Amino acid sequence: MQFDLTKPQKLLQESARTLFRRRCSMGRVRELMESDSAHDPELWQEFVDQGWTGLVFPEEVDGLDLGMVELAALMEVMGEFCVPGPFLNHLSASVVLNELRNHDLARARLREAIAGESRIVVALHETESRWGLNGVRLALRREAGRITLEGSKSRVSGAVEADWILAAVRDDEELAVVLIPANQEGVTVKATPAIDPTRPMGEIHFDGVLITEDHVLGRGEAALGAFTRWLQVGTVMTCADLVGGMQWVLDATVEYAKSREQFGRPIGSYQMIQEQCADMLLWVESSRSAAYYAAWALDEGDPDTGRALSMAKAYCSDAGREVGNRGVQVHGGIGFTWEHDLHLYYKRAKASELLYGDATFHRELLAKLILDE
Amino acid sequence: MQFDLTKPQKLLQESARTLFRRRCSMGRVRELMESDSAHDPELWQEFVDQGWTGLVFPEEVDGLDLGMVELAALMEVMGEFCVPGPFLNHLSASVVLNELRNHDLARARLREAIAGESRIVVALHETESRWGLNGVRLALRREAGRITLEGSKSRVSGAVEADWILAAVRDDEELAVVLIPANQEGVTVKATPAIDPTRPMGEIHFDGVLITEDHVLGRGEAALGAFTRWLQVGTVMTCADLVGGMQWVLDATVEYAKSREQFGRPIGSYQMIQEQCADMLLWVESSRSAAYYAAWALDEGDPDTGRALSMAKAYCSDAGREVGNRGVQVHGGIGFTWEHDLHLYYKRAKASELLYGDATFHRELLAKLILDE
Amino acid sequence: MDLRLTPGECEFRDQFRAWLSENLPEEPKLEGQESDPDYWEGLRSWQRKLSEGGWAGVSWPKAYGGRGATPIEESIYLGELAASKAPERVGVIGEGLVGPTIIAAGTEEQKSTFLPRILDGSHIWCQGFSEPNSGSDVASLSTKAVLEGDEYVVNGQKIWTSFAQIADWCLLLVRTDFDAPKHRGISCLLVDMKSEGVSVRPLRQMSGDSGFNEVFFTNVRVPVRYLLGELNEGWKITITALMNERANLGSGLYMMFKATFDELVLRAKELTRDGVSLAEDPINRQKIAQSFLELELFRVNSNRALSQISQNATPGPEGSILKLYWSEMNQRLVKTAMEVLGDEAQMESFDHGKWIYRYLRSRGNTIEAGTSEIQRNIIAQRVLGLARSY
Amino acid sequence: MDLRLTPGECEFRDQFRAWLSENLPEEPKLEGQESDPDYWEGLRSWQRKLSEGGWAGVSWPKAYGGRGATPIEESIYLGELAASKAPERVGVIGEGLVGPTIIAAGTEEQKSTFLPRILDGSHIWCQGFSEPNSGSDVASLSTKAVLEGDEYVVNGQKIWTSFAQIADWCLLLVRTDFDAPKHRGISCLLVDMKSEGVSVRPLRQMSGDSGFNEVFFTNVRVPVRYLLGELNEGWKITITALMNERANLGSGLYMMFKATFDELVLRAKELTRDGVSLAEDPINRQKIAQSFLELELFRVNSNRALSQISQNATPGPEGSILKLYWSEMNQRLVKTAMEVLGDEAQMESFDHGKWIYRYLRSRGNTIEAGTSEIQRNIIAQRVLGLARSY
Repeated sequence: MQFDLTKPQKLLQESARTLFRRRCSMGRVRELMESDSAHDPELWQEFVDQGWTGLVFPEEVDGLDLGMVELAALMEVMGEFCVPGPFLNHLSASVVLNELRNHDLARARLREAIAGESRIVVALHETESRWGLNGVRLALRREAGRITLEGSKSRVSGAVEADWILAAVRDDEELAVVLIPANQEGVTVKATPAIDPTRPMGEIHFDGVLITEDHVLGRGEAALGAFTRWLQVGTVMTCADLVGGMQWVLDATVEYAKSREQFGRPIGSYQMIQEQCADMLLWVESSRSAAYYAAWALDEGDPDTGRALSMAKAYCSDAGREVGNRGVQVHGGIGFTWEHDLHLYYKRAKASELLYGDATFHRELLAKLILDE
Repeated sequence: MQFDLTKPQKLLQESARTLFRRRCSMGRVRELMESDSAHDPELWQEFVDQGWTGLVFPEEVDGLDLGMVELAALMEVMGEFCVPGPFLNHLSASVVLNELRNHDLARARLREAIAGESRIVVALHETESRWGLNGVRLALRREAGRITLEGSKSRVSGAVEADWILAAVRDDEELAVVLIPANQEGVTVKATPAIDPTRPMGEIHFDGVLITEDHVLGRGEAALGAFTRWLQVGTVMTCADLVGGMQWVLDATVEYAKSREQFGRPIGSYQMIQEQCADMLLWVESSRSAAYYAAWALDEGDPDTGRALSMAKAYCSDAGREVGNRGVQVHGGIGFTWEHDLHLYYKRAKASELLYGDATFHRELLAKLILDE
Repeated sequence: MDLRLTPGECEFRDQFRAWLSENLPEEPKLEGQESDPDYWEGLRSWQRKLSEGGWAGVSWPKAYGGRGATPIEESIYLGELAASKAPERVGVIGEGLVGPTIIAAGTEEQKSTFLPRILDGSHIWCQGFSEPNSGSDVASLSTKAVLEGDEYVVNGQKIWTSFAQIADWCLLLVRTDFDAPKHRGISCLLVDMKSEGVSVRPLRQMSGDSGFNEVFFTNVRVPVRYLLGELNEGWKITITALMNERANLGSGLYMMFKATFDELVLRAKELTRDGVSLAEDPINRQKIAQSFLELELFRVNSNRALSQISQNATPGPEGSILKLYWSEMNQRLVKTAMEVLGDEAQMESFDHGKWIYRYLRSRGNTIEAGTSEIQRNIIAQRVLGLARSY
Repeated sequence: MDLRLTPGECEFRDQFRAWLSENLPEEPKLEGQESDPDYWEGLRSWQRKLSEGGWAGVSWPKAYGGRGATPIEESIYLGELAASKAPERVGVIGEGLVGPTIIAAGTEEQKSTFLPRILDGSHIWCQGFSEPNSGSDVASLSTKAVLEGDEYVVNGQKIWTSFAQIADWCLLLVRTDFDAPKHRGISCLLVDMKSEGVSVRPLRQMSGDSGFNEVFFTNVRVPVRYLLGELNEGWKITITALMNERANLGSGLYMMFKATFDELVLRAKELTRDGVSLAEDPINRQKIAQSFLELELFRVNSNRALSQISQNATPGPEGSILKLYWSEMNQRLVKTAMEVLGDEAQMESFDHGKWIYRYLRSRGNTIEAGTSEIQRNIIAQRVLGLARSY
């Protein structure tokens, strides 16, 4: 049993840190988050050059064929630097294509996605639906030999500037994956600003959009399998991103507690501050354990994968919020200012809390596994 | 607006304290709690002499005709001294008789109860039923002109040594109150020890017990009204008892934190200890506000009574437990010993947490009032 | 114990209600457009209106233009203001803090100069206490004032100063004795914000808006007649004022939190998830009920504290208990709202981003006006009598 | 990263499992009847059996009769013991604390005298560290030892001493230099519990049982050859031993908590309220799921810590993080159990009062073996590098 990252995994993290130190300073993050998509084409090209867009995909589609642990390791660093833009959603969406890569169109789009030529997004959510696939009601209309789509998807993280949309729809009651070019007639993508400006949300409207049969990449079991894998990979990525963010908050907070003096000594020497920092450490380290355990289990196809994923997401969601709360509290007034970078991490953690299902959602999934079998 | 206790209310508390200091030392509490009923006939007689058994009942039945605030004030002191025995249950059971006092038998029993000649208990709970009146399934059997009762009531606080049982039963689907002498043929009362030895529980079996028509004191609306009042008064009494207990725990803890030294100074000078004590104070004082507000509202027939009661019970239940937890923690090892009196309060609070419904139960009652109207 | 209002308190409430119903501005709640001068002019005119109606400085003695209201009446006043969604009182620092301090420690000249102008809204005040390096440890402040002739020359920086961007005057704590123990070398100056050398910089918060400011003092000259109280006695004067202020927040705050709660209930009843109302979800119901009981208990706790303060003329550390209670309660309330309302609550377009704002803003609750750590210290030491922590 | 057991670790586990399946006593888990001498004899004979099979002191070096197991293997060992519901190891203090300390600091005579007898269960050990006035501040201990000829004369009192009522020997911390700073005047003695002047009094806990003892030492004479390590170096010796011990608890504890959790699930599925299964109640489901994830995360956290310890020979403060985690986790777990199971769980007759016992016993978790306050201090100062608090 060996829990540490391997040397290559650590190298992957180090090269990511080097890149972000150079190309993704907090100043740059702040610039990017003012835009609708928070997307930086040059930074994106660096990701592509590093092979990250193909990190977990097979060599046959020019991927690096690495595993979930490597992906988590990379996402942890993205979390540390609060890297803006659609990488998380692009990569998890690529997973859908990869699952369906026997379909020629899917494979072609996957290659493009890996090569950085296009950006992909999964559109699942509809108004007032939960995470999970049960809330999908948007349906293909088949009439007189034509297939059309009419309706909306909302809260699509990474929607703005996506080139391809993978919409979760019903096709004659069955779940289906439909590939739609974002620039097709009848498709409108609107930025819908939300709490986290580093990973902006959008709304997608389909106004009588024409679908050709071969753009229905999969349905039934195949669609279910592809979207389930998307949820799983997205969950791991979100947890790892949260871990990196929490680590940044902890480090910044401890640093501040050491240097800030009140009543003649560093505030970090007060027990009420020490207590908060100690709890933060406990949460960060436990979140890290949970996130990597989930990554490892998913990679291994471990029978505990479902539990490991829900455990990680439920725990990291709560811990991310609480670490942020303590971080702001220990920083006092300065941690409450726009100037300080803390709030960027704080907001991102709050958004991640809901991404791929919140703690309550995942606890109920766990309850099903524990109590209903 | 005036929140303080009046002078007579404070005097009532002081005379109770004087009595308990004299007659109900912790040594005596420990002796009593070794018995099945924790009942002290001599102490009981003092209660009667003080008029406490008739505290809230009208003068026409020889009561003192005082209000819920006085009752709460008295119960707070009972909580402070961890007074053992069936007073809470006897008095709240007497409320049922009082509500039904137009019925001759009820009035007669009420007079006896106030005069201290007999002890009364309400038997509501059945196996695996919740608090509240919906779980009553035990039913009168009417056959060939005879009324009989067959079945059990469990978790009846104060059952042992009760002289009269007020059983909640179904009579042809309607809720009914039946008065049953504890020594009647076919009635068996068994002590069922539980976490709190100061207010022991019992189980009552009815084995073909014959019921005469006039022992059915009320049914339908009348029964519902009487039991509802019983729940309300019991809730106020339990909350006030919790407040008194919490206050004792807080006082003992602060006292200990001042005198116990570690690392060369009183542990109360450490912030981690100060924090726990400060939170305890917050909970105790908020519980006191909540308990007296509920008492006052019930007395006034305030339209907010239902909310005030559930608010008080939900809050005091949680606070009682948490104050106990911090109390033990600050005391350290010594607070974990049998010798120290802390655990008596700790266990009583844990039992009170469930009495008349736990926090979850009362939150759902609140939700009904807030969300379903 | 009687939790009903007394006939006198009822009359007070009814009078104010009647006045409000006739005098409330058409636009009931001015939205915070801080860059718009009209916004501030609106607030000043509201302050004037209150004053003209005799509804400014209600707790001040009648001799100074107040109404001599009891703490309970003051609480009723604040509750009615909040319930009627009246505009913010731009004179709140003048009325709640500066005025009472001048009444207690000011010269006759100071009283006659400042008190009427506080009431009629012509002087808006801010308070200059916190500094970048003196947060919880306010008494370590380093803004200094040196006597030159009949003027103090002030240099230094203040932070977290509400209303500074429009204030006319500032109640400023400065160090005047550099050798004395830190609490003994502080004085209190009344500073004209239009003086040369005063500059104000808005401080943007994580919630995106600018509720606070930084204020810089560079060789600002303050006539000695604007020294408030004795030289080097500034700490004692202001600490008393601060404690007075803290205790007075009850009803107004309650109404604010209640508005949040009521909106949460409204939205929870409207919104669905996969076809089920949020208000029908048993887990949401538990959370909402818990928020409700904590909120109502805040009201009861506040009333109880007011009732105690009414008996003992000087407020004690009850203020710390209430502050600790409401700050953490509000954080739990908005956390619950964010959890119950879920994705919607995180959208800027939903209720104009109000939930995001409330959520972020609430993090400041346990920091501003004395951190929770400081409140717990005060409770442990001043109420429970535990030894000083170090 | 590979969370599977290595082939070597699998082999270790399989070997022990095979041995257990053949050697486990018929009566799988002896119930704690501490007044019954047979109970203790049973435990001693189990210890002998483990030793004969080569399954005592598994982490000790082979040279001293151990098996040289890695931390992960030791954790596997403890997990298998717990999973098989094997009897308590009466020699746990000897194996886990005393033996390693003697190996590190003992004389050859001490090693040859004590080590084999620890392994074969003929010497049961207890540890005499805490005193009534020295709880968290162990180094302030006042039990003293004065040299008279070639014997130390010991006077004082220890508390919270597990196994003292049947122990043969005690690893005792005493003060031998009364002028030195408190950590520098402490020595470590190996004391025969049958010596004249040693008396033991069981300490009843709030849960009703007596897991701990008080031990009184009155003019107890200890030969100088039973001084362990250098004179006045006792603190350093034992603190190292304690840290070693703390880190080793993972798997055994996990299995214990898991047993609680599994029983909770079982009962929740069986019991109903007004006809509805407790396991179907959405609020119970949330609570149970939360307990589950915290429990499983404890296992993952433990494994990760073991994996780290395996790389850095000396365990660091990971032990404090784990201790803090499991102690508070177990308190939440039993709190959840009490809430979910409700009235039943409060009855002595339900599951033989096991839930009451667990609930009350859990309060000790955040006090024993270093309070949560101390653990947080250690984490803040030794892991995060914050300044010493005072």
